[in-house]
Amino acid sequence: MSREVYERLVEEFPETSLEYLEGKDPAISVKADDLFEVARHLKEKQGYDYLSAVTGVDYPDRFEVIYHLYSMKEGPGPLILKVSASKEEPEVPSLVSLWPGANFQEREVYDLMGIRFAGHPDLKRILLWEGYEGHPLRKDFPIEGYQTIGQEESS
Amino acid sequence: MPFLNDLFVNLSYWIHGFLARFLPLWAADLIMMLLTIACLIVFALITIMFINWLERKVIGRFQDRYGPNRVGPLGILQFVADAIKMFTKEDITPANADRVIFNLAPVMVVVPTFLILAVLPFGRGMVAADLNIGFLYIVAISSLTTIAILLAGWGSRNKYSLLGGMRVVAQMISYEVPMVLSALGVIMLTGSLSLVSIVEGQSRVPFILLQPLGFLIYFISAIAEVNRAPFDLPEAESEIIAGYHTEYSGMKYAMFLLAEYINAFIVAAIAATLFLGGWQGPSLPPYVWFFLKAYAIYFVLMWLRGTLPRLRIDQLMGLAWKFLVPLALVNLLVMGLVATLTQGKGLFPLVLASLVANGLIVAAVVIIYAFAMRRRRQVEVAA
Amino acid sequence: MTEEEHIAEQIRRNIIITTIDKIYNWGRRSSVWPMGFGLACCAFEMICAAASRFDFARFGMEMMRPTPRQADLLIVSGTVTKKMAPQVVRLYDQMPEPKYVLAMGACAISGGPFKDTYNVVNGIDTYLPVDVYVPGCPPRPEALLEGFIKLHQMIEGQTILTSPWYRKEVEREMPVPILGPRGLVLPGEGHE
Amino acid sequence: MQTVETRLRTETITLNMGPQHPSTHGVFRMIITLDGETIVDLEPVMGYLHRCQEKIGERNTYLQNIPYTDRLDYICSMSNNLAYVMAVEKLAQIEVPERAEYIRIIMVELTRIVNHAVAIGALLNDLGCFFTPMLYALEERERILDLFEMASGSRMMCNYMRFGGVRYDLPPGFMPELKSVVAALPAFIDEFERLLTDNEIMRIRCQGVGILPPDVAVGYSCTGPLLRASGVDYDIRKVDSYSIYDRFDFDVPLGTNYDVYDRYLVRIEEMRQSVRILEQAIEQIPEGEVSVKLPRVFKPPEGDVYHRIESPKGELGFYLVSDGSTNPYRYKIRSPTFINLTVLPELCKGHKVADVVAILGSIDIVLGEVDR
Amino acid sequence: MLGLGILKGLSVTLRHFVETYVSDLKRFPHRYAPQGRARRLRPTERGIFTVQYPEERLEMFPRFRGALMQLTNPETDIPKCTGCGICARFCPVGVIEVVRAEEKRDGQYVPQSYSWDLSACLFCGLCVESCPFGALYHTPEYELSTYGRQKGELIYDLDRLLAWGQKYAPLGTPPVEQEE
Repeated sequence: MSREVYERLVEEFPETSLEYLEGKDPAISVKADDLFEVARHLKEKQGYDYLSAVTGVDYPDRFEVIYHLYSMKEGPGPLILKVSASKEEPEVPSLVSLWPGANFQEREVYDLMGIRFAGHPDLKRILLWEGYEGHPLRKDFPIEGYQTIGQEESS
Repeated sequence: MPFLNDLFVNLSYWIHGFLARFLPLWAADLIMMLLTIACLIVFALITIMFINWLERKVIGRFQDRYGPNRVGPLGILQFVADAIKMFTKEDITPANADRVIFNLAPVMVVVPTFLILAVLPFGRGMVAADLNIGFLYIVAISSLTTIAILLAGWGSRNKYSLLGGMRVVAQMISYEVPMVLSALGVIMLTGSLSLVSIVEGQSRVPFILLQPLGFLIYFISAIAEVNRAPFDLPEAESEIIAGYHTEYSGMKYAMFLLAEYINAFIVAAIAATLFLGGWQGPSLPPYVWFFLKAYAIYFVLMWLRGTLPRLRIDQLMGLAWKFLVPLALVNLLVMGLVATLTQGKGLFPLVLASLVANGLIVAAVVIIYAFAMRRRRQVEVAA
Repeated sequence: MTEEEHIAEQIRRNIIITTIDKIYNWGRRSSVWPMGFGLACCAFEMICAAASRFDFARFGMEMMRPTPRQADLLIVSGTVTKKMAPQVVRLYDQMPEPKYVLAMGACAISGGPFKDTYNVVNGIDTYLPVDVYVPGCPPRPEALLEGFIKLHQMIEGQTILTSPWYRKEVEREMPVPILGPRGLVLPGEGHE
Repeated sequence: MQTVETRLRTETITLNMGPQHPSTHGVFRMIITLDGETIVDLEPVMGYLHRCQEKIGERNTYLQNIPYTDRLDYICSMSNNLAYVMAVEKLAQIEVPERAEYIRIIMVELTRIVNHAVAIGALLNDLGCFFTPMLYALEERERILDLFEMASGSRMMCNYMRFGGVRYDLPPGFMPELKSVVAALPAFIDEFERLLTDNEIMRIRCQGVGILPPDVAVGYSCTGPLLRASGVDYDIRKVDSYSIYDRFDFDVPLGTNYDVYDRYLVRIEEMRQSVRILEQAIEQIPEGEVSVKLPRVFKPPEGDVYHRIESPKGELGFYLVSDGSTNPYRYKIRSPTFINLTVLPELCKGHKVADVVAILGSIDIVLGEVDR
Repeated sequence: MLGLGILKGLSVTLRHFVETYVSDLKRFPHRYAPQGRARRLRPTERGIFTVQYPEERLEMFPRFRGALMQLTNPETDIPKCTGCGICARFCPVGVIEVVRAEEKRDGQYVPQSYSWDLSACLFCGLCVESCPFGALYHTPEYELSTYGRQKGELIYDLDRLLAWGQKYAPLGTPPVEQEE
């Protein structure tokens, strides 16, 4: 199902470099800067009106943001968009203007993974408190967090 | 068993006679008055102990569980334990609370409750003060609690209490109007405000048979007056934590609890006096009849509390002003008409006429309601 | 005051004290009002303990008061995260004296399954004096009831003479931790 | 419900329905700006129960994660297990025997009934009933929890499902007990309806409150009863027809005027449909194996997979990235209630304080799953 | 119409109210007998649903995951546990610490010390599932509350687990097997 979508996308955006990744759940990898165009096209033209999940993954060489899109009318089969961002300055355009449901999910990915979303209405931490330093889900972050005085005595 | 009937009255005469032997007359009267006051206050404390226990057992039974049954035999001493704990609790006055108002409010809530007890006719001749403006006195005193609860809401400088206080003002004032109007129907039939004469007026037929609609309106607005069951917005636990008594702890909270439960019992007692014929009853002594009827109505109060959800504040107002007040006015008008038409023709035509009148009012309400619903549905379809 | 008189006087005084103690503790034991405050899964087992099958209203604890002012037992039922710890300690401070804390469930006792992670406090006894520990994840409602019975026995063992809350100089106010950049910091040794 | 601009200069107060509030279903906080009793703005604050589940997921092996999924949405632990276990089975291509599939469906549908009964009970608590409907719902839940305890060993945290089936077979006394409980369920649901559906006070409080039109619901990625009450026919059991849901016939209830009352009706109807599924599953359950022998040190192949199921609260999905080792490289939980809450500020504007409580009750959130 | 729905709701609660008294009378002798055997109400039974905990205790199912116990081999009276530590590795929170004794007791390894930290345990049963020697099982014991935690009241050592083993499975067969 996502094969034909990929074909139509390539016709629509000849100059962008789209890639089709095989695997249990086939995905389409998109560059960060033309993600917004592709997403708007998918939403308006191809009827992908439901954004199910926004996930951030911390690979050794890059950050990756994965979007799972579904169309409620046509039916099953997620369309998966994978966008990679650089390790030092992870920045991905925000899709809140297309799907308002992505608001909290993007804030959570920013809060736990540290990937900024350009154009997000109020990009703040959602699960941890404001003054917290560090993004816990990165591989270099220890699971116990940084020890503070209250923490050491008790454990 | 005539002896049992007015046991307490004979007792008071005997004490008065005993005192009059070696005290001047005025001193004996003074002591008698103090004695009745003390007896009323003791009666109030015993009632609250019994009601609190009864309420928790009955609501427990509604929910398929036992109420407190481990404290005394069947949990009787539950409120004694609560009282001991509450009196020995630390008394907190929040730092930024308005100290004077905060501490004054619980006292001001309890005082009117005890004042109303003076006028209730517990049995034949067993009334502390037989005022001839009995019902007016009750209405006047019960509106004092509004100010007291507003003081509590404002004094504790807490947003939730403030909301609770505002709600109490809106609710109690707008529910006094239908309460008084529906009670007027009864007073019109007896011709006097004094509760004792109202009860005597019902010796042949209780007023509930004459004015079932009047009773319904009175009952609904009385529940709202006491912040109970579907109208307990001022201390809505699920919305504004504990409403006006959020900041109160220990003894002060015990006062609020005392006032709340005794107010509920008094409202049930007044409803029994006005509409079910207070202590009128065939064989049992009068005071037993009074308590039977009062606790029957109190059971309905508990029943509503265990079942019904709460109204929203604007629906509450709408119910009072758009539904209860007009209905009470119509009921007053029709009852006045019926009373004058069957002036001297004895009992049977009066009962017949009032039942027919009530039937007509109810039919009118149903027709208007159905018409309004159809009209609303058309508007919705059109929109 | 010879020896015998002193002893006799002590005995007489004790008799008075013990009777007062007995009534005082009986009153407090049989009307412990828990605070309607739940954190996580253990809170749901607490609601089940209040529900019809294991009804703890039988012990006189029916009035689950939502405000800390009218509660005397703080049941810490669930995981105390670092973001929630200041609120829990402030609630404890707002409760009027003779107050008790019952740590319900592995998370409240020692952080449980989420022990040693960046956002969970390793047990509420880092910040609050805990009276009874009820282990389990979540403990069965009956285990919670057994915890209550243990708490009642403990209350019965207390006397007015040695109770800390009537002393003037005993400060039972727990310091409220502050959310620092790395985790919770007690106001005392805030090293930022 | 627009607010009339009055010349009277009124100040708005900000009210803190804080982490400790009787009707926020746990430690969820809403900062509400009030004008009198009407709500001008609402900002949800979460994270008070963030228990680092995803970081722990990366530290644990695949098997050790199963008890942690029970603690996500602690009211329906069986459906959390199912979502995680099916994701790993899709990753490692494990075949599940027939009888295990039927046992799983029976357990998940029982959980759905428990969840909807408790959700309605909690909604009525917030509307003001003095715990009575909640205690009737909990009574029914106790009977179903006895079944879970008989089969899996623990009332709430079942930890019953394994990759390739279930931990052990149903005990001998289970089927007759299940039949009698399922036979008694319709009577319970009818009684619940008699108590609540035509109750005028409940109707006034719930009808026309918190209206969520279909396109806004889809835009805000709402799922579950919240979405179906807005008239969108999207039930993942029908759309993906995962596991053996295609063998049962049940229909998906939809709402007509998208308000809190419709969410209540949709949940009641879904409970009846679950009873229908249970009856069919009890007849068709075959005999046979219930689990597949897996190596003690279980290493799924490399790759990433996303699997979602229709949990009672909405679309619960697990996104796993495996690098071939015993621990998942990335363990992401797509939590339905966390995303359903995005629409809360939109729904509550212009309503009263009492309505916010009703709307939050109708969205039916559980903080273990919201904050993960 | 106005009021009928409320009356229907009220009738439901009244029915519950009356049924509690009916069920009390029907089961009068049993309900208040000192050792009233509380049993789980049949789904169709109505009325009082309460199990009065300290006096009446619900009887646990064989598979109930309560506190842990160590079994001993009835013939040779040696604990079945060999201190291999697989259960410690399978525990997601790491609450079990096992140290294996050097010298074997007549040909079988024996744990020198075994500690189970109750305060952080999940009661998830992964350790019981993973034990290859069938030494570790659950007991129906759930009353474990204590007053203190500092002096190790919540950390159970080997002999306490063995004592429970004797109590709940004297012949070496735990409740789970008895049921099959």
